[in-house]
Amino acid sequence: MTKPLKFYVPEPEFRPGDQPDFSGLKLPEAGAVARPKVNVKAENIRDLAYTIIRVMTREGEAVGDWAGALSDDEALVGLKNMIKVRAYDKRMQMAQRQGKTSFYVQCLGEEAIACAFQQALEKGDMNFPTYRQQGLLLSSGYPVLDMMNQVYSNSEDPLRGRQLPIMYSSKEYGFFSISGNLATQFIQAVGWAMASAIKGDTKIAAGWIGDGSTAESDFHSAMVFASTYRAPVVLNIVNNQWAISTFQGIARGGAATFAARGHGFGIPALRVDGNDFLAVYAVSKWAIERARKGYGPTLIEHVTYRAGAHSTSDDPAVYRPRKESEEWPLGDPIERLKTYLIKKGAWSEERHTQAEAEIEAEIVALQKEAEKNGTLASGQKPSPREMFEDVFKETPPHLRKQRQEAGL
Amino acid sequence: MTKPLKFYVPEPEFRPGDQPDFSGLKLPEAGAVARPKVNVKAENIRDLAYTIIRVMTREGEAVGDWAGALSDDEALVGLKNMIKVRAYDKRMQMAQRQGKTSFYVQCLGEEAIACAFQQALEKGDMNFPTYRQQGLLLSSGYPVLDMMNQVYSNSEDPLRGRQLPIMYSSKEYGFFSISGNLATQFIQAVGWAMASAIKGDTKIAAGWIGDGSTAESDFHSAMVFASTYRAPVVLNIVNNQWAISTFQGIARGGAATFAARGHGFGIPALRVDGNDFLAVYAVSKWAIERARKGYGPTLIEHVTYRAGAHSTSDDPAVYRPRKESEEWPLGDPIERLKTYLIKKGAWSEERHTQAEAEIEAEIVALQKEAEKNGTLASGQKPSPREMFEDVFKETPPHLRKQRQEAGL
Amino acid sequence: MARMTMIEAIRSAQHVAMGRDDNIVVFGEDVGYFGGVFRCTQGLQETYGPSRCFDSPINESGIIGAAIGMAAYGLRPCVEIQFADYMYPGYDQLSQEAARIRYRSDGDFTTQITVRMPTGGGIYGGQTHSQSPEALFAHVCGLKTVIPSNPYDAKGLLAASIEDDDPVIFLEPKRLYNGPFDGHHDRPITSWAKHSMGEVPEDYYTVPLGKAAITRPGDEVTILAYGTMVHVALTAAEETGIDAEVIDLRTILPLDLETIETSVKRTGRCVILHEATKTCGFGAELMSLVQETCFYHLEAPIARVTGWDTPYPHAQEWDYFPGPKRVGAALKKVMEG
Amino acid sequence: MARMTMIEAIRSAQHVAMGRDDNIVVFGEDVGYFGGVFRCTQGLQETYGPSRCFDSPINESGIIGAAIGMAAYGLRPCVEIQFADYMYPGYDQLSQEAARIRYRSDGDFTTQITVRMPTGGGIYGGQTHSQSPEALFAHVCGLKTVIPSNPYDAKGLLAASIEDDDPVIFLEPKRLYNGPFDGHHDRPITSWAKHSMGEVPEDYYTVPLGKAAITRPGDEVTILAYGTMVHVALTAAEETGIDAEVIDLRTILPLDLETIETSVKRTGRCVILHEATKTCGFGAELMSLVQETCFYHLEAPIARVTGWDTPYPHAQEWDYFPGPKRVGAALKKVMEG
Ligand SMILES: Cc1ncc(C[n+]2csc(CCOP(=O)(O)OP(=O)(O)O)c2C)c(N)n1
Ligand SMILES: Cc1ncc(C[n+]2csc(CCOP(=O)(O)OP(=O)(O)O)c2C)c(N)n1
Ligand SMILES: [Mg+2]
Ligand SMILES: [Mg+2]
Repeated sequence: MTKPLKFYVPEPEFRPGDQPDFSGLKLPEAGAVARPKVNVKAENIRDLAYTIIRVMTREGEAVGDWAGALSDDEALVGLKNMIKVRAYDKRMQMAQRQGKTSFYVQCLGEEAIACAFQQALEKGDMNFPTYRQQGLLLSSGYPVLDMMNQVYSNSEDPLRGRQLPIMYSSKEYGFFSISGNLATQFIQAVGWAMASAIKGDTKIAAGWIGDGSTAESDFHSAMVFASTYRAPVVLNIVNNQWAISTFQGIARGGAATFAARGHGFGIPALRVDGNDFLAVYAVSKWAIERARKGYGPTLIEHVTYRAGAHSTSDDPAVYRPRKESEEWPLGDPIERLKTYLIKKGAWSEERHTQAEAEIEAEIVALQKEAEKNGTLASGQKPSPREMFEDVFKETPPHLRKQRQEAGL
Repeated sequence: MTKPLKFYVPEPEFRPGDQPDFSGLKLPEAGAVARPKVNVKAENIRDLAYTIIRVMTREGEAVGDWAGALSDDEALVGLKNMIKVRAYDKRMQMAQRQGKTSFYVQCLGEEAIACAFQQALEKGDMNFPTYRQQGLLLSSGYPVLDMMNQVYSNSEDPLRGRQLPIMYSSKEYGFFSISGNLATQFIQAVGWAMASAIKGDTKIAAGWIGDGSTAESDFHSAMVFASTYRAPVVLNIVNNQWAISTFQGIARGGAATFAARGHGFGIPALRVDGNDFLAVYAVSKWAIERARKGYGPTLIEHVTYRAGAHSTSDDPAVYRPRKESEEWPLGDPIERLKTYLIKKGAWSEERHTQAEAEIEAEIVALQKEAEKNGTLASGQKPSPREMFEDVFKETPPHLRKQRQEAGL
Repeated sequence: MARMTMIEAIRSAQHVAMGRDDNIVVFGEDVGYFGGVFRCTQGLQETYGPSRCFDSPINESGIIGAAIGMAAYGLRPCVEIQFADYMYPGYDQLSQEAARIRYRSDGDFTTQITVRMPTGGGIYGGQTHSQSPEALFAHVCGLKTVIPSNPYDAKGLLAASIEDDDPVIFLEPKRLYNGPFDGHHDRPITSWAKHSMGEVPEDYYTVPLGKAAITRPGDEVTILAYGTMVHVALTAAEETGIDAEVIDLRTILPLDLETIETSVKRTGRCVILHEATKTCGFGAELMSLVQETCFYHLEAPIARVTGWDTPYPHAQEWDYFPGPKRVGAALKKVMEG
Repeated sequence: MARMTMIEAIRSAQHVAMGRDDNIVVFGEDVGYFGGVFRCTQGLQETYGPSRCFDSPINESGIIGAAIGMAAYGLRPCVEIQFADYMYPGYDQLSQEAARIRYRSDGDFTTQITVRMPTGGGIYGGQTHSQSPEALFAHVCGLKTVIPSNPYDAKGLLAASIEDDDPVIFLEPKRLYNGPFDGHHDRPITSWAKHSMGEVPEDYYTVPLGKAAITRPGDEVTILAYGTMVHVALTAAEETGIDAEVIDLRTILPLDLETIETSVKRTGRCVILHEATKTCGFGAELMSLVQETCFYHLEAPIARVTGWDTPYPHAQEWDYFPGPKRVGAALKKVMEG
């Protein structure tokens, strides 16, 4: 007699009430993973999908093949960018709590990923981000004031109030319009990269996706197209362990890692410590160079932890232990880069405290300026007329009629 | 200066006018691949996705671990099933040419796959097939007459003329309704298997997909769900080298094989010589047992060649060398099983010729009978009233009204 | 009898149904341990275990596709799509598979699934958390589509949907989850606790699919509405003082045309409301049906008040939403016509 | 001037366009070496190389998604979906991405793509090779939808679509590929070689989007049709002897309402045709627009003749297809009304 089948549903290790304990998590030592040549064949680095590339030791030393990609000055730029992202998030999160906007999404704990990646890109390259890559925009020099105006949906909102607060868009700064529909951007990134190759350009594209969203079908579309046409694209998975309340095991299933998804497509896949700014930079630079030199796509899994709530709409204490974030072993990306720079003598606690204060003051000043243009709750707003613009290049008769009917 | 990027589009090795030459294709010897235990971990048999499991030697001997799964009597059943499928295809293809139906799809050269697989299944298991798995139905004992009635869309058509000729459906015979929309059935198979596990049943499901269709997004849905819930399902990729006019490299991209797609999901993946009946049976049996014992999903890539046109709507001579099929090194599945059985002394050329004649006669007789019920071109047809049935369980008022309006 | 919000009523419907029939399974994004982003499945996993209520990967095609396979096996899945705006990746499975399998197989395989999804605007959700895609379900034959306007109906209609042997799309107007909404976003929020339709039996009952409700009887004009717009219709009737008959369609397919026809033939006037974009919205079908069946009774052109043919904007949400002012203006115009 | 089938005209449009603008790329399933299952892209790869015309993986979401990315870069992709019935897996990318990117980015990113797909029945294609999903494009704002009825228009409209800076859905009535079709499937097939609209200039020209054509002027009743149904309308007018004005909409969005309004106000009667299922079809929108704009001019109820609300069946194809008999009956009824 055959035994009855059983239904299996993966569960996270810890739920509220449990004492999170990550001592079972095997973390390779910093410097343990060798750096292959950028033209390596995917099949020769399959092991890189099952490890974690790390550069900084606990003591703040940069070790191994992947170290040395950034000068101290460049690392300092990265540190300040991360501080800026965190300060920005803090103020905007607070503004949402104060009712000045409808919705906000932080990237607390994940700052290194977008900031380091953007620093490795060149002008003219194009990101296809999700809602948690504000670090790309903030590191690219995009005006913070414009971001705030959009968060407030005020009269100076560059997207005229049409989009959700955090759904930025800027062609000039290489930041494709964020979509609410998960994963759609991943294949779009591949299409952009194909276009660059078709035109014989030298620009590359970068796609971004969360761990949970890799389950979406457009992840597959992107992998298939990138693989087939060897598109010059870097495909980034930000594995922050959670998709709203759902732990990464539901999307990952029986695979050991998300990076392993690359193997079925012959796409080289690397896993990197996403809280190690130097490692993220080095791996990103490697993949970007690979793409630009015509060796095709790379899949990067950035291993990190979503230290905050999913968005301002949920309370993580309902689905995971309150302390899980603290126990998470990869530490805080800002603290880690700071320790490294101090150890090198390029930075100090005092300068750090001062930098934090300066950046916060700068953000607060900009916020005041932005609020002069209004917030969602009060003051000037984009004209309702804007609602009818840009549905098409030229407003067709039926929309003109509707605009009239609306008295606008 | 960075060099300009180049756009890469994979091309098949041979196009009309070329002399096809497959001597570069590395085929492992029969018996070369070891048979793991059915509860093996996916990560321990990754090599099985990059080889080809073969049982029969060129001389018709069954060798290696995977041999011996079928008795001679069982193999003979398989042989006759394959002969039946080919005879059926031949007659129906001809009927289409004669204008007796609108459309037909052969599985010429691929008969071993569905026939062997069906033989390895148990009553109550459920297939979610594509349009090229008539072998499943024909090997399951489903009445050939019913299939013909459907191909003819005649008065006895079990699907009342609603479906395209070859889109069979039979719950009793474990054959899920074929869809025109590629790949949708793959995730449905996984859902069926999940249900079986939820209910503590012992039945398993099998999904079927073509090489080209693995590019569809529902391939991904199926892999994700199968991986996450360890569903008791066998996921079959029939790699017959072509998707209409498109060679398999367009769907496969930079991956070495389609089977490798399993690795990113921790799903064990095996590649098998799809024209080797004994190998297909042994590998199918292995995967089916694995599923039924609760060890979860398996991905099988059946390597074969589409010897005929895609369907009655295309002429392959326009996009591939006329001789490619003959040059394809895996041979004909019927010939190969016949050679094996003759070598074993269980069969002879004479009995084979006789069996072919008998089966053809049987098919021709059934065809005559079917034609008595009409064909698409002439004779009785399903009532137009049938058009309005089964849209819903009970016909709602608006459809009743439309039926009236149609005078039915 | 208890007081329930629409969320609680939806939860209760699933809870009661699962207790009666263990072929019912619930899955979707975040619906398991967490109980859903709107908390509509809270407690189900705790009561019925993770085999009956579980989290799914974020793949809407996978959710619907797996549900179809389960239904083919014999289960009765009730799945959640987190927002109606996110059903598009599953639209192929819904419109070409779920809706067609009975037909394709001559009734041999069936798709008794319910697909729940929050719909509509009013929570500053922007263009991807505010859509009303009901017309996209009505146009492809083989799907039933239900849209409740209050907790009592929500529970009874959901129970009936789950029991139904055809695929049912169950659209939940998210703006009504916590209270009726009169269409004035700038006025204090009322709660279901104070509304008669917030009284919901804790036990099993059904409200049949395909039957409209006359929410407000009236003589001068017929208003056809569903979901959130039913409440806006009531507000507009009150504010204009026009004696409108408000019909809450409840099920848009199959449609209760009889109730509509009877009413319009009596009033001779008709205004149709929905939040979805205008062109090819379900209002177009309603207007056509009324035109076809009541032409010789009409005393004025039928009017539609709908969302504009633009994406649902964020900051201009209340300029987009067809509120009592626009509905009132249409009522007046139709009365003059 | 050459004689062309609609297939040749479509090929020619792409050929000429690609020669004028090297940002135009063509891809899709089987469109490269083979030239497409209906041969509409034959010769393009040979002329312009595999970087400009190439086979894609079988993934409609991927095809549209990649085209969107390319458009964001600055290219002008013209992609083929093998059958309109197979656009559903790409519907999310079409309706939520292509249609929204200009709006979302305040015009910073644009989606100048053309998506060609064969549409409609009449070739015994069964439920998945016969569909007419135009209403699904018209309902979601941000897409333009074009449906030619003859080779001349097909070439000119396709050229205009490719040049257009918004996403355009280009539906090709497959029953018209090789010849005009009078709606009588049991009569000999005629070819475009014998039809005046089969005369097609080999060089560049455009037919503007958003403009209807009056294919047959008439006084008694206005018939609104597009694609295959234009020819059925002509047959029905001839067979009934009713002096119908046949308007070929050509573009259904943006719609040429002016031409429609002018005609219906003059004739006072209107019959609307399409092959798609009835409920929420584009006919519902047309009927609503005519009702809204011409109410006081109507002498009879507007009528619709459409596909039934069932899947397109295989054997009963000609019972499903709204042929001249049904159209004629509607014409007579509207004349009596
Ligand atoms: C198509 C679609 N389905 C569902 C959602 C709702 N949703 C928004 S964010 C989210 C979780 C995504 O998790 P992950 O990809 O891990 O990204 P993270 O939020 O962790 O950065 C879900 C389910 C959506 N936006 N789009
Ligand atoms: C969603 C969808 N897209 C496109 C098609 C058209 N189509 C039918 S069969 C086919 C090729 C499939 O090739 P493959 O999966 O290799 O199967 P094979 O025909 O070789 O058995 C295509 C593109 C379809 N039926 N459905
Ligand atoms: Mg995440
Ligand atoms: Mg194939």
